[in-house]
Amino acid sequence: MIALGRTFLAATLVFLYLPIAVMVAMAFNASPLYTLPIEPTFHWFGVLAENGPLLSATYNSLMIALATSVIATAVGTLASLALNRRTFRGQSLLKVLLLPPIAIPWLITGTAMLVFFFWTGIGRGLHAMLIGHVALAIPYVVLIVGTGMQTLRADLEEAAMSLGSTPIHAFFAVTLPLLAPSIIAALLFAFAVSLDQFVVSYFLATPGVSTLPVEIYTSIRKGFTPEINAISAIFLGVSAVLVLIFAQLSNLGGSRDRR
Amino acid sequence: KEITVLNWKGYGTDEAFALKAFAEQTGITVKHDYFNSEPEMLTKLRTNPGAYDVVLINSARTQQAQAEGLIDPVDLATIANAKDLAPALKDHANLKADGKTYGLAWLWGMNSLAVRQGISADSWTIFSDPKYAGKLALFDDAVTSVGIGALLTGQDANDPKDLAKITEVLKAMKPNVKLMWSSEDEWNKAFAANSFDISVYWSGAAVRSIRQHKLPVEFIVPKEGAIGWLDSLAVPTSSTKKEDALKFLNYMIDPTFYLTWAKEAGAPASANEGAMNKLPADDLNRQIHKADYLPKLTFMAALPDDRRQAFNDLWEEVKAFYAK
Amino acid sequence: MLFFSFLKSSPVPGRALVYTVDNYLAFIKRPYLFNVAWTSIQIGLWTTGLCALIGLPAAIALARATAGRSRHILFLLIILPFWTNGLVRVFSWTMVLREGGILDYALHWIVPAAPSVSLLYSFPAIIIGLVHAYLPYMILTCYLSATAIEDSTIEAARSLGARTPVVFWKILLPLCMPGLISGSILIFVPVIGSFMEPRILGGRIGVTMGTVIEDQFTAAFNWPLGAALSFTMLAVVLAIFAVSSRVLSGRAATP
Amino acid sequence: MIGVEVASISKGYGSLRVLDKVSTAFKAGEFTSLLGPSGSGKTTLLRIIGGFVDPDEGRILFGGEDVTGVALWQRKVGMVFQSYALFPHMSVFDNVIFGLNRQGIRGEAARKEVARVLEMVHLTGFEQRKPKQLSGGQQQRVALARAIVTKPRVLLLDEPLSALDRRLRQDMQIELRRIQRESGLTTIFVTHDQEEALTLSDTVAILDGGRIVQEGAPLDIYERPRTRFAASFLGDANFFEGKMTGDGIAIDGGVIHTSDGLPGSGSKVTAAVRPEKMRLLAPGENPGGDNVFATRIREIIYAGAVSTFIAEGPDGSDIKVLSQNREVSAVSPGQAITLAWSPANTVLLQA
Amino acid sequence: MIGVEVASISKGYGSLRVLDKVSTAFKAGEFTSLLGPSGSGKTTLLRIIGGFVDPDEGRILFGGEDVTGVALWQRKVGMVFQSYALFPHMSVFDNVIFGLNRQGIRGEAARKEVARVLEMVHLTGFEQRKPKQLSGGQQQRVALARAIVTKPRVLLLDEPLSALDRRLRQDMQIELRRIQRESGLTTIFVTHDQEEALTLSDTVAILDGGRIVQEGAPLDIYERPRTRFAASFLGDANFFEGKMTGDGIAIDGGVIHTSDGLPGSGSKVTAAVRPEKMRLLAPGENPGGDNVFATRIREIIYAGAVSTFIAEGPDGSDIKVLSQNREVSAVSPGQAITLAWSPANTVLLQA
Ligand SMILES: Nc1ncnc2c1ncn2[C@@H]1O[C@H](COP(=O)(O)OP(=O)(O)OP(=O)(O)O)[C@@H](O)[C@H]1O
Ligand SMILES: Nc1ncnc2c1ncn2[C@@H]1O[C@H](COP(=O)(O)OP(=O)(O)OP(=O)(O)O)[C@@H](O)[C@H]1O
Ligand SMILES: [Mg+2]
Ligand SMILES: [Mg+2]
Repeated sequence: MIALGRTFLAATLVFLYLPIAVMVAMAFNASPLYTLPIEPTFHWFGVLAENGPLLSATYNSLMIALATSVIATAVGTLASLALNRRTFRGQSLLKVLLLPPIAIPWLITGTAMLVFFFWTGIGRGLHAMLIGHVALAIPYVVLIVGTGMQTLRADLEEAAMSLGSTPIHAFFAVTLPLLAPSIIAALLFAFAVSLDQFVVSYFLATPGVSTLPVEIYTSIRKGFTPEINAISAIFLGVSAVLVLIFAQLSNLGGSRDRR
Repeated sequence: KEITVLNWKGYGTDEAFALKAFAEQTGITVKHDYFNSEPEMLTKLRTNPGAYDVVLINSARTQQAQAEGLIDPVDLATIANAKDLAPALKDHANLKADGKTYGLAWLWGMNSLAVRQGISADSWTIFSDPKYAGKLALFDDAVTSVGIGALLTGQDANDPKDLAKITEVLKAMKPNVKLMWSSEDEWNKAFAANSFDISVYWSGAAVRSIRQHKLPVEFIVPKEGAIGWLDSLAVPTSSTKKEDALKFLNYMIDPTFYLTWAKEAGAPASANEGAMNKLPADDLNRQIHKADYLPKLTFMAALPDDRRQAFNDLWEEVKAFYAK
Repeated sequence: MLFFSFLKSSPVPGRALVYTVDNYLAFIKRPYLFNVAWTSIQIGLWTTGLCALIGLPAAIALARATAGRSRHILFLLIILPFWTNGLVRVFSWTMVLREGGILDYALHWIVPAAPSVSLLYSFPAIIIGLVHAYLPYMILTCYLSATAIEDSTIEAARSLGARTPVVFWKILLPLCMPGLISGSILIFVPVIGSFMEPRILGGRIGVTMGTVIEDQFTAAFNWPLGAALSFTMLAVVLAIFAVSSRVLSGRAATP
Repeated sequence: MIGVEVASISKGYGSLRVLDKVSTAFKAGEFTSLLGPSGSGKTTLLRIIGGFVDPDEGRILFGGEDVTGVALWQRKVGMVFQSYALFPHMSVFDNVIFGLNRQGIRGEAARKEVARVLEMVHLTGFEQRKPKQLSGGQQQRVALARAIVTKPRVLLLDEPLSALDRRLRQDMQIELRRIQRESGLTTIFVTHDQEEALTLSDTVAILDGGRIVQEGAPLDIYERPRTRFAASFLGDANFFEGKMTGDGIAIDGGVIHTSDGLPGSGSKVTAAVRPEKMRLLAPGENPGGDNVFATRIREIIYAGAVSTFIAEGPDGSDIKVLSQNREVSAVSPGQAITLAWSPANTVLLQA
Repeated sequence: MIGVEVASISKGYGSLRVLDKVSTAFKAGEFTSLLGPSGSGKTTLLRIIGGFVDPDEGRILFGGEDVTGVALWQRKVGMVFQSYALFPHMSVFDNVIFGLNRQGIRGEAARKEVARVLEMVHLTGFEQRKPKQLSGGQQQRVALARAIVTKPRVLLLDEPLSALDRRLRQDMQIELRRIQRESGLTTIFVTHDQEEALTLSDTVAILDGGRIVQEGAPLDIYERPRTRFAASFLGDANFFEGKMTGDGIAIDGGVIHTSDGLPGSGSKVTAAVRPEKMRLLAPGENPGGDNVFATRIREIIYAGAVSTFIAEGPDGSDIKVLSQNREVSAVSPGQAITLAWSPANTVLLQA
């Protein structure tokens, strides 16, 4: 059964990485039209190195994604706690309200935000982008952390409180560490959501400030060149290395370790 | 000094060489913001007063922008290069409102027929020719598609009276339709992969496909005619640097700029006859944007809201029919 | 947005706002939308179903067949593809799926005589693209549920004579239900409104509620109608979840 | 030293009424054992006192002060959960030091305290283990250590020794008793072990069907059970049902004398006699003033220090006779015997 | 009827050696109790026999057939887990019927079986509850019902009655014993309750430090413990250390006689005497051939049916004397007394 499971996992990974491999391969292909067979070249990396706006957009994306994932995870975790542990009026309404940001295409949400921020005077800019990204990422966090929370035993918090923990301390000392795998997962997803978020950045960025997805989507009308693949490949490579280092150092979700 | 331009990405105004040259000439640096669809452009103008100094507007939208008070009239007399503008374009009806010209005619192009080399065609009827089953790519755009339908049924592409008939001819294409493209990039990739042989395409993009990607494309204006469009550059009412903006407008129809742009990157046709004439006679761009096509074109004109909605509904319905 | 949906036309400064409920009558006035909606729901169901079919076993395998460091690495590897641009991923899929693409190539390499395959511009292509884009959500949420299952629960089942399939159906599946449900929400809901994958991978098939709504916003500049359609869609989605959670809650673990 | 008082506490789950207006006082500094059948609401009562669940009605008083609405973490109760509820992500050491840190005790002082209680529960050397790496009994001892290290005002123990072997259990009992005496801790102790309850407690309370049916000092409650339930629940008992006659209780096969005050003649009564109070008369032995009952041995159950003889009762039921295994017994199943017991040990029950 | 044999099983966690070449045979159709201190490896041994963990070395034989590599679900063992391990998402009914369904028993037949065992564990009416809605003892009974309903070949019980009150426990013991006798089930039973072990078992095995230190019939093992550990772990014992002299063991304060075979004179020996074997000599009573020891009472511990007198031992340690509470005892702490016990009850221990 274990062997079967591992094989299945491997097959799943192959599926997940199939287009990613193509993407990386195309970064080394001379043809910008993704034609086969591949003519190997480093051309696009050179082009990339000279493309200042693209690089700075990538930097912006990363920074916003980092900030978003941290803020959204913090807020979302607390919201999830409130939704799953306490009962209060309007709770189910709140739960339902989580869905629209996921359900409504981003385009619409983006437009709405643009108009909303315009009317309320928040305006555009990095702060507006951040607010927008966080707003979009929170439902994901709430759902993911909520899943983890449902599997948590309630008596542990009780035990902590009987030992003198305030609910807040009990949360940090007991609930949070046990939720760590969920929270880390939520963080990684919030990061992904923000990183790939186009519409909101696009509507809310001030001219001259751009993010990677904005660069990609706006250039699609004419055609994006494999520099995009190149930067994605570099980005993936770097994250993969970081991930490995992180996994080596940390003990992510270690409390659930068996054997 | 700095001005901000609102445009499609990669559409002339942001060519690095041009910005450099312009800055050297005038000391003005140019920043960009981009839009992805025309309504979006209007939205951006509305919600960011003061942010933009130059905006690219498809002349079909000029009157709408003007009616909302988003753009200023342009005094062509103050733009040196404007003297050589093609007369038909310079004062095109689309740009006019209460007697003033609300934008500088900049570029024009066609949405017409593109086929794989070796296929000969001179009529839009090829779109429903059973020989090309599953070989057709349509442009996912209501105005263009309705326009083709209008041409096929002999109606005015800007104001067809018999929408039902158009629906019918478009639906008849179903067996041929393979995909609906929405970007040049997608078109190129799919064409390169032999996913289709026949399509509607943009004239400027066709130039780039042939010249840069060496794709075997043949661009044809069929006997029924084609859809033409005229892009203009305008100055938003809210701009605070209108003088600098006008300088930029002037530069954008400068023949030297156009020459480099058209040759290096590939551009649609310039509204400036002077600029067009500078291109070598056998230049691909000139080949495709033949001046004698102009009469065969129906230029996209301003559409009232309800008609635009009708077009859109029609196109959605046709697409839904394709998908069934 | 809700406010928009009751407007007659998009809000433009200087134009009076006219309120109407017409936008909500869109379905009645445009019967073809029923077909589109049905396609969207089918896409949603297929995608969610396949994600569950792949994601749940993968999550269980991850939670139970791996341990320690390798598990952490695998876990992160599953999320990593998500850190690339969605559009680029979709275009990469076109590479894989089209005639003469990677899949075709690989097939011919294995079976030279095979007819050429082209999945691109078809319903399966849309599904493949969407499953790829949303699978990690399912794996993740199910994984969170799966790690919480006590070893002894499974041991107990085994000692009572349960073979692997029974353990899966009777123990793992119900206990992973919370994860399966949140995963399904995270997938079904956005998939119904997706437009990128259907457009690029589906060819002429790719007309969904997502693309229709997008068109209202970009091409037609009819925000009110787009918003109304979105809300109608949302209502349908909520209704589906209300019904299915009734059905599921009967079987789901009550934590 | 504060006492705990519960005043007409009720609690139900759905239609099930688990506690039904329970009122009692756990005296300050006393050690009270709570006994009752499985599912009788012992855990529920403890959880209500600790503040883990709210009662449907009634009040809880700590030292006269109403704490019904007071939050859990302010009640300063120590609790050993029936399910242990150890923090799975913390080591044994961290589990135990948790409560000390909450009280602001840190550093060397806290470490010393932890070392001391861990030694007390015989877990020195296990500091760095995670709960999952411990045996059941070890986990239970961590739970105990964690609850007592904070020196709470009230100690609630929900079967805290159930997973321990007898020796360890005795050690823990002695420690618990010592701590409780030294710090005058009001302790409520749920146990299923009768001997434990009788040995350790100042007071024993018996819970049944959501009510406290009897409470009192161990000797009282054991020697003078009021009801049939109390008699048979705490310790074993043989019951004789009969009618009152002038000089005793008429049963099938004779008359039983009792030194209890007699109700009116003719009324139906039940008398209880504990197995250890009965003895087997040696052949020809004079019973003196004792009750006698002639019967036969059905079975002998050996239990180490003692054996139980099962004899045939008047209505065919079993009579149990406890016998200390000082010497190997000479009787064997099937043998006819005569039982004898003192009228003083014949307890008349209510109803 | 198949027996279970374990052959030099070892198991370690990290550097900790939990089981150290344990070899023993659990005879077919016998009821064996496994006793041992907390953490001695009882659960681990049970889990290895059941196939839940693999031993580091050694083999498991079921009826002579090697099952070491055989998958869990093919071993047909029934197990009651110390932690119950109920299926949290299933009702009581579904938990119990699970194993039957696995055996292909469905429909009415299965339902009847479930109803029967639920009645046996006194849980009729609880069918539709989820485990979370049950008290500790109720959960434990569901675990028991789930394990026995399938009529396994081998029944492994890890403290299956620890959360039950005495009455319920006795009922369950009787049921277990009946089932086991009727179906000749080989049963291995871990318990901390001595009486339970001695009463129920055909064989008792004592585990300590990863090894089985003694096994045998209850009477044998209780009356003739081989080591000091065995003597004190199973039941209580008083130890006397001294040197062999010609006629007995010389201790502080006298000589103790024993009827055990005597090792060479002059060697150091330890003798054990169980508390219930000792009696208090009445003033002027003749001890006959018994050992006597004059001392004083330190404490009296009342435990209902019996009391324990704690007296002062030769080296200052405690001597425990068990006394059945037939009548209220006349002695009191501080009183000088003389203890007497038979030489036959003075057990010489190895080492
Ligand atoms: N996963 C583990 N990792 C490390 N040590 C373990 C693990 N499981 C058990 N142990 C250790 O192995 C020893 C034996 O454990 P086991 O559970 O077999 O004891 P036990 O005899 O059942 O005790 P108890 O009566 O307390 O249940 C204990 O000292 C325990 O701490
Ligand atoms: N969450 C719940 N929902 C429904 N019934 C419950 C719930 N918790 C407990 N009960 C019921 O309440 C009754 C009392 O439970 P409680 O845990 O207090 O019993 P207990 O005296 O501690 O028993 P035990 O000795 O078996 O632990 C039981 O019949 C139990 O089934
Ligand atoms: Mg309980
Ligand atoms: Mg154990």
